[in-house]
Order: sequence, then C-alpha cells, then structure tokens
Amino acid sequence: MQQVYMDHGATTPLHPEVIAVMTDVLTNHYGNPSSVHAWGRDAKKRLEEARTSVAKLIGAQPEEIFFTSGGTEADNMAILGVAKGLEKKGKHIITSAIEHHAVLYPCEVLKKAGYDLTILPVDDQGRVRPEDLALALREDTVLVSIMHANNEIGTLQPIAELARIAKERGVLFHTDAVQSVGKIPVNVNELGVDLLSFSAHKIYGPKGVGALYIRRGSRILPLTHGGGQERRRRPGTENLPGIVAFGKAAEIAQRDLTAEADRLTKLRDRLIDGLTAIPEVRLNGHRTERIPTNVNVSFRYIEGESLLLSLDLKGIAASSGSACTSGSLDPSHVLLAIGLSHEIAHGSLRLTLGRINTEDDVDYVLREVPVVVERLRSMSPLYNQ
Amino acid sequence: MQQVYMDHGATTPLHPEVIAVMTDVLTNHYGNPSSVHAWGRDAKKRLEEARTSVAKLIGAQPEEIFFTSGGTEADNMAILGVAKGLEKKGKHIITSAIEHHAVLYPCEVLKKAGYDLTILPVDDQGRVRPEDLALALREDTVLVSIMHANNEIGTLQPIAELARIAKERGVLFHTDAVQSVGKIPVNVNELGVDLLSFSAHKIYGPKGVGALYIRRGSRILPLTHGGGQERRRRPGTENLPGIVAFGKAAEIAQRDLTAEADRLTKLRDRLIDGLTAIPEVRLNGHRTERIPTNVNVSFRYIEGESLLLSLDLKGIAASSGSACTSGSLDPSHVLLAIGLSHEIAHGSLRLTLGRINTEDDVDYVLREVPVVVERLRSMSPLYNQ
Amino acid sequence: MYTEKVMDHFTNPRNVGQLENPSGVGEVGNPTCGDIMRIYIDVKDNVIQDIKFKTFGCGAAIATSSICTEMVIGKTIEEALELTNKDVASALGGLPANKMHCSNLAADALHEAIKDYKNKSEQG
Amino acid sequence: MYTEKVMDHFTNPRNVGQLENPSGVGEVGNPTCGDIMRIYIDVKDNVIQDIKFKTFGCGAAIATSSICTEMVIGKTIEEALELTNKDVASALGGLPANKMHCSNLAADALHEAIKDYKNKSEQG
Ligand SMILES: Cc1ncc(COP(=O)(O)O)c(C=O)c1O
Ligand SMILES: Cc1ncc(COP(=O)(O)O)c(C=O)c1O
Ligand code: FES
Ligand code: FES
Repeated sequence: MQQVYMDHGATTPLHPEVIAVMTDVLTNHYGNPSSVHAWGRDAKKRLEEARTSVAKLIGAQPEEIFFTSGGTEADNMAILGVAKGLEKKGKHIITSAIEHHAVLYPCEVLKKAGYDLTILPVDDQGRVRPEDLALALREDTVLVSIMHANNEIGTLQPIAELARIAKERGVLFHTDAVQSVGKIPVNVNELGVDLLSFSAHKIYGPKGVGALYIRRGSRILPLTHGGGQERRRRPGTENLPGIVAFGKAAEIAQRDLTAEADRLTKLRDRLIDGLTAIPEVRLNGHRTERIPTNVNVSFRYIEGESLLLSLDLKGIAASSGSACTSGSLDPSHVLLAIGLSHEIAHGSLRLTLGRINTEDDVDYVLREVPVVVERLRSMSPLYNQ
Repeated sequence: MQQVYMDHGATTPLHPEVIAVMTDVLTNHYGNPSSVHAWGRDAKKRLEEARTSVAKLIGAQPEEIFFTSGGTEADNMAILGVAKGLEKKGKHIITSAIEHHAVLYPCEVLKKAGYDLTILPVDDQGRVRPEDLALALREDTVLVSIMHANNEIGTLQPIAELARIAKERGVLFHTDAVQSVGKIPVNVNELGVDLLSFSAHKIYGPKGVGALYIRRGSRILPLTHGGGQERRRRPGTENLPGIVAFGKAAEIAQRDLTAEADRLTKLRDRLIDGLTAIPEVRLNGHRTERIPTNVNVSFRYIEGESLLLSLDLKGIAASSGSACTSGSLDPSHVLLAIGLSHEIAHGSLRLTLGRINTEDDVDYVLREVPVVVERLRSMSPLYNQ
Repeated sequence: MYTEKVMDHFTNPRNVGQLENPSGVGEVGNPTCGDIMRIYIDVKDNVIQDIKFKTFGCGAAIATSSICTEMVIGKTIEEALELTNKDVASALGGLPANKMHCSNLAADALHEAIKDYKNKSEQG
Repeated sequence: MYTEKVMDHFTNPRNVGQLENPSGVGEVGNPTCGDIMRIYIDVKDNVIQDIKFKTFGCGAAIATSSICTEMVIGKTIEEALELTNKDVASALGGLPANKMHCSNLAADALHEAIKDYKNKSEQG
C-alpha cells in the first residue's frame, strides 16, 4: 500500500544531511561546551557555529538566539519571562484567539495570577485586524503575542503591521513562528518583532530543540535557574547534537526555501482544488495568505477522528482540528474562532505538505479522500443524500 | 599524544548501542507521539517503552516518570513546581549548602519571592547531618531537596535516613540524583523519596533529555504550559530520539552497573592513592561514601585553571572546583562549604572516571599530574620549597 | 491505540443503515463531545428482529455502535435493556481511557429506541 | 578560548622566578578572583635591566605576567609606567571578555614594584 505522510505540521522527517551531522556529533563530539579542555572547546565551537546558522535563517545576530527544548518552551519563556521582567511596568497582555496552546495557556496562567488578558478575535479567514490591536493597547500593556502562521489553518498574520503598532506604543512584540520559519522568508527586522519562537523538528531538524530570538536589550527573566549556559537565560547542559542538527536544518531551509515554497504551493493548490470539488466542503483559512504547506478543509456530516482513522488505513497520515486528536474533546478553538459550528469544526482535515511529498502523493490523496468521505457520510445520521 | 577523558562528571560519551538506537529513531521513526496515524502510534509505543526502561533503572512505575530537557529542568520543576503546588500549605523550603546551582538558584528565586529558605550545612566530608534536618523542619515546610551524590566531590548523602525524617513530618522529599543514577543502585522506594531528578547525558545517553520521577499523588504544578504531553506536566513535542536513547542508556546502565562500579572503584582508589602521595595535597569529600567515579583533590599553592590548561596540553580532560571553569570567579561553594579556604579551594582538580577509562589512563594521569603540579608550584609566589 | 476488534468493527461495521418502518428509533448526542448516534429497531414477539445504526462520531463510537447492534440482535427487550456501556467496551477488548465515554453512545441510543418502541406500542 | 599567543606564554613563560637582590618588588592580589602575582625588578640607570615574576593564577594571569615582563625589560621606569592592562591584553592578541580582569594583575604588580623601587631609592 502507498504510504503518504502529510502531517508535516505535526513534525517532519529529518533531512538526511541533518541526520549525518547529528550522528557525527553524537559519536565524535561529546564534550560539554562549558568545559575548558579540548573536548569542551570543540563542543563550544560547534555550538556557536550552529547559533550563527540559526540566527541567519531569521536575519538575527547570533547573540540574540537562545536555544530551548522546543517551541513550547520558547513560547513560555517569551510570555512568562517578559511578564516577570516587566512586572513593574504593568500587567496587561494581548494575544489572539487562534494561538497555539503553548501561547494561550501561559497567558491564561498569568490571567489567573492577576494579569489582564485581551484575546483579539480573528476574521473568518483567521486574520487579526490591526485596528483591534491598536484599540487594545494600554499604558500597562507589556507584551503582544500574535503568531506568524497558524498551525491548523495556515493563515499568515500581518505581523509587520501589527508589530509596528505595538512598537509605536513602546510595547514588546512576540511572534510564534514555529509554523512559518523555513517555509516562507522570516526576517526579524523586516517583521519588526522583539521575540520570535521556532522549533527544529518543524524544519527537518530533530525534536527536543528550539530557539527563542530575543532582540538585544529586551527585558526578560529566565524560567529556570542553574548553570550559566545561554548567557544565564536558559541553564542546563546544552543539547549539542540537537543544536548542531538545528543549525544544519536552518542552513538547508535557507538554501532551499524558494524552490520548495514554489513546489509545495503548487501541490497545495492542487489539493485545495481537488478537495473543494467534493460537495459540502469548505476550505478553512485564507486562500492566499497562507503557508505553502497547509490545507485545511471541513467536510459536513462527518467526524474528524473516523476520517483520520480511515485515511490511516489507506496509508495516509493526516491530522484534524477534531477533538479526539489530542485526547481533548473540545473542538478546535481555532476553527471555532473563524466561525465554524461545533459540528462542522468536528469534521476537519488538515493535510500538511513537506519535502518528501510528490505529485503522486497528491494524486493518491485526491483519489482516496472522496471515497472515505462518501463512506463515512453514508454512515452519518446527519446526512441525507 | 595519549588522550584521556576524565571528565565524565561533566558529560559522558554516548554508548555505541545508544548511538545505534538513536540513529534508528532519527532516521526511521519520526512520527509525533500525539498523532493518531501509524507514524504517531509507532512513536508513542517507543516513547512508552523508553519510559518503562527509565522507570526500571530507579525502581519506579512508568507513569511516575516525566521526561524533561535535562537535569536542570527536572530540578527546577521539582522545586518551583512543588512550591507552587503547595503554596497554600506553606512557604518554607530546606536544601543543603552543596547542591548544584540547578537546585540552589531556584530555591533562592523562591526566597526572593517571599519564601523562607533553610540551607543546611555539611560536615568536612560534605555530609548533611540528619539531626540538622530534623531541627529545621517546620509546620510550613513544603519541600526538602538534598542531592544524592555531589557533582564536585562525589560525596553520597544518607538519603534514606533524611527522607524518612521528612516523611515522618509529612514533607515531600526531592533528591537530585544526576550524579548517582547509573553509578550506584538507586531505588526510589528504598530511598523513600517523592521526587528524583536525573539526566541522560551523565549515563552515556544524549544531552538534552532528563527525567523527573514524581511519586504518584505528589502535588506539583508544571513550569510551562501548552499541549497535553507528559500528562500535562511537561508540554511540548516529545524529544523522541533522545528519550528512546535515554531508555537504552538506562537499560545498559542497569545491566552493567555492578561490574562497572567495581572496576571504576578500583581505578578511583588507585588515583586517590597516587595523587595524595604528592606533598601538600588533600582529598576532598568522603573517603568511602562517594560515587565510584569521583576523585577530587586540592593542591596547595596552585590555581585550578592553570592546572586544567596544563593537563589539557597533555591530552588530559579534567575539571576543577575553580572559579575560572564556569566563567564565574567565585571559588566553588561546595569546597567552601566543606571548610576549604578560598586559596586552597582554588587549586582543586576533579577527575571523573567512566566506561572508557582504563588502567593505562590512570597510569598516564599519575605520571603527568605530579609534573604539572611541580611546574606550577615553581611559578607560584605562595610556594617556598 | 485501538484494539484489533475495534478496528475490525470500525472498518467493517455491522448493521449500518436505517429501517424502513422501525418499531422504534433512538437518537442521542454524546454530552462529552457532541457526537451523535441513531438506532433503529424492529421488534416482534418482544424480540429484536433487526437493528440498524447511523453514527456521527469517532472510531470508538462507530465500533461500539456496530458491536452493540450485533450483541442485541435476537435478544428480548428485557435482555437488551440489561446491556451496559461496560459490556460494550469489554466486548471490544477495551477502549483507551479517554475513549470510555464513547461507549455510552451505543447503549444509550439503544435504550432510547426501546423506550420509543414501548411508547408507540402503548399508544397503538 | 585563548589565543595562540596566550598559550605560548602560558606554556613557555618568560622570566619566571625571583631576583636575589631586587631593586623593587611588587605583589598584588586580584580583587575579582583572589589570584596573586609578584614581580621583581632590577633597575640600573633608570632602566629595567632584569625582571622576574611569580604568579598564582589562571592561564591568562600567567600569560599576561610573562608578556608584561618581556614588554618592559630594557625600558625606562617612565616608559614602564605607561604600560596599561590594555596594552598587555592586546599584545596577547586579546583575552576572552570574562578574562579581561586578569590582565590587571601584571601591570598593577609592575607598578607596585616600581613604587617599591622609588621608595627604596628615596630612602637610600
Ligand atoms: C504554532 C506552534 N507553536 C508551538 C508549537 C510547539 O512546539 P514544540 O512541540 O516543538 O514544543 C507548535 C508545534 O506543535 C506549533 O505548531
Ligand atoms: C548534580 C547535578 N545536578 C544537575 C545537573 C544539571 O544537569 P543538566 O546539565 O543535564 O541540566 C548536573 C550536571 O551538570 C549535576 O551534576
Ligand atoms: S469522541 Fe465523541 S464519541 Fe468518541
Ligand atoms: S581568574 Fe584570577 S587572574 Fe584570571
């Protein structure tokens, strides 16, 4: 049976060149970067080379990159760290309704601790309206956190415009760019953001490593305390093999960005056209302001998990905005935020493309999905053909 | 030139079997354990198998193991998480003067936030006196955190006795076992601890992964917030290759524990005997209640960094309790706590043995160290032979 | 995550569909997740002669629907009423912890269908 | 972390030792880390004819001591007094940021030795 992995939004396979450098570090470069001896100096050198590669991918300076254990930690560090660092300035935070839980939940934890939290709504394509942000900013606002590309529906936010509005009011701006980095050009200076999170395993690097970009001079306190690594902002022996692999993945992402974006945009558009030809289906997210890799559609009358299971039985790996996916039972807060009913949000399918996908994969998916949808609809009490 | 790595306390080379499984996961098992499709289920299965192996090494149940990014995060999670979780019970924490900074600093952060902190002293061999703990416990004590084996001087604490005293008073007990796990038998039930931190890269596993053991029913809040991974206690896409490698390292550690402990104890004792034959040298830490891998000696009249540099030039990788090692300039708080003067603490050498060390390595070190010590002493204004 | 039995019933569900002139129909929504199930029964001489279902729900919901219909076909009304969610789940070889609520759908819809049949026969 | 020049001076330090009858001796402790340096000078005709040092300190301390002695030998007292910590550090091709304080030791000890010489010659 054909095997088609179309869940690159969840995680990506490592690029072969990344596996090669990582295995080399695992095998030959085991020193602790804090050690003064030859093994340590070798490790330190590789650490800093990787930092430079990662910085380059987003147009930052190496000393503005702080390695973390992934996107979640980077998001938490940005939000909780800035809140703690600017406690004296104020206790108001602004975010959007469609953030990843790694942003929403720390914001909610701050709310419980007495912060004011403004959650900006989005339009029916999932975009924050700049005028809403302008109205929400206050004297005591310490941080705005709005994601670059949404993980479920792929919609891109007008970050440069939003960040400019925050900057005019002297407020730090964080963006969760876990889903945009490596897929579209991301430059911290063009975007004008002060903090930016990203994660290696979404760009063909390993799981367990990510980074937070912190613009020089931004006030932020660490989440954890210990050794002096990462200039005291993130203690603990550095994950050297992971970080070096991240560096390699960043180099490759930068090198291949345009070619892959073009190729994947074509595949994405073929998928969108093919799937929206099925009756009673809707495309979720913005038609054009979306990352090249994301397709998200809702099929009326059917439920996400059984859709995923059925596709899985055909060798197709996909995901869903549905309840069951993550063990939580609430329908996706993102799909509800763009105005879908619970029932329709329930029947959503996310296909996320990547390096390993081919035209052939798209053909296969476009052949199988209608069959599965038809079968499940025929079992649905909501459907009367 | 001979190359002798004797800094296993800082980090260890990966075991070849660990490299093999890790490379396999990196290459072939890239699914996200939260995904429902075949790739995800495969990842999930491997994740839980690794959890079982890691749990076994310390005599815990798999559901009591929570994977983190390393020892530092595990320590911080234990201390800050229990403090937050038991905020209503009280605000008093007890620790010891010789903890790793990954324990001491979060305690100090709590102190700044209004907690009472008792730092128990140690005797001249680095042991906490159980009667001191008994006296320090209060109605509002929420946590005792005392390390199992010290990272600088290798001294083992009487954890079972200390934990029993805390338990009698209904207080949670955490131990940082980063330096003992894999070197001596560690069993959470025999020790009677409620929380225990450990780290893969100290047991021939990869950097960037560790675990916190949390006894079932212990109240603790997470440090970071996001997805539902690790039963909501530690969100973020799991570092699957690292975790599976940690599982393998745990299996090997358990399998080879007794044989390696015996072999290394002999090497350690030869090193201690040989080095303490040099004039004006002292052994730091307990002579017998110490891990099989640790040697720590202070040479009067010489300074640690120049000692390390000199050994490095001879191909010997070691570390020091000295200021310069970590970029901090204060002499080791551990050596001061066992009563050394600043000046003597400055001239300390830590040699930490491991799997790759041989009799031949010990011979080489015992030949070269006296030469280096003599040379540096001849340059020292403090030394008059 | 699912047992082979669950996957079998999910892939080849028994008794999917609807009955033309059912003796009773029951429809319930799962309060936990909003999923929906409808069961049609045909009762003669107090025995469930035929049964069909339609389910809008997760894999566990479809599998429990399927096995539930198989378990009660040919049973008397009284026997069918004794069927519990747990029976259904264990007939499938168990369900993941976070999926136990899904097994409520089938037994509840069946009980609703029987209630509907009783109402109708009392009226008729 | 250290330049080749630092490692050269660390490995083969110039002018280590002490003088039998020095014109001046200076000893300073580094307030940042507690490390200690002692410098002996032999001055004739206002010129530093010979110089020796002993250092209890890190690699940077030893290397700066060594190069400092090399830099001032044959210089007049006035020239020697102009030597700054920065001169010493840059002669070594730079020092890591957290090691800049180490370069203080050498110049400070030299200045102390010159002061001692001056005191003695005024008295004598
Ligand atoms: C938008 C977004 N933010 C944050 C994360 C969390 O990243 P990680 O799983 O690497 O911690 C993800 C990935 O799931 C994501 O898609
Ligand atoms: C006793 C002790 N605790 C904690 C740590 C921190 O572990 P990691 O560097 O894996 O975060 C170490 C290692 O340096 C240690 O030796
Ligand atoms: S999640 Fe709704 S029935 Fe299973
Ligand atoms: S650290 Fe003391 S002189 Fe360098």
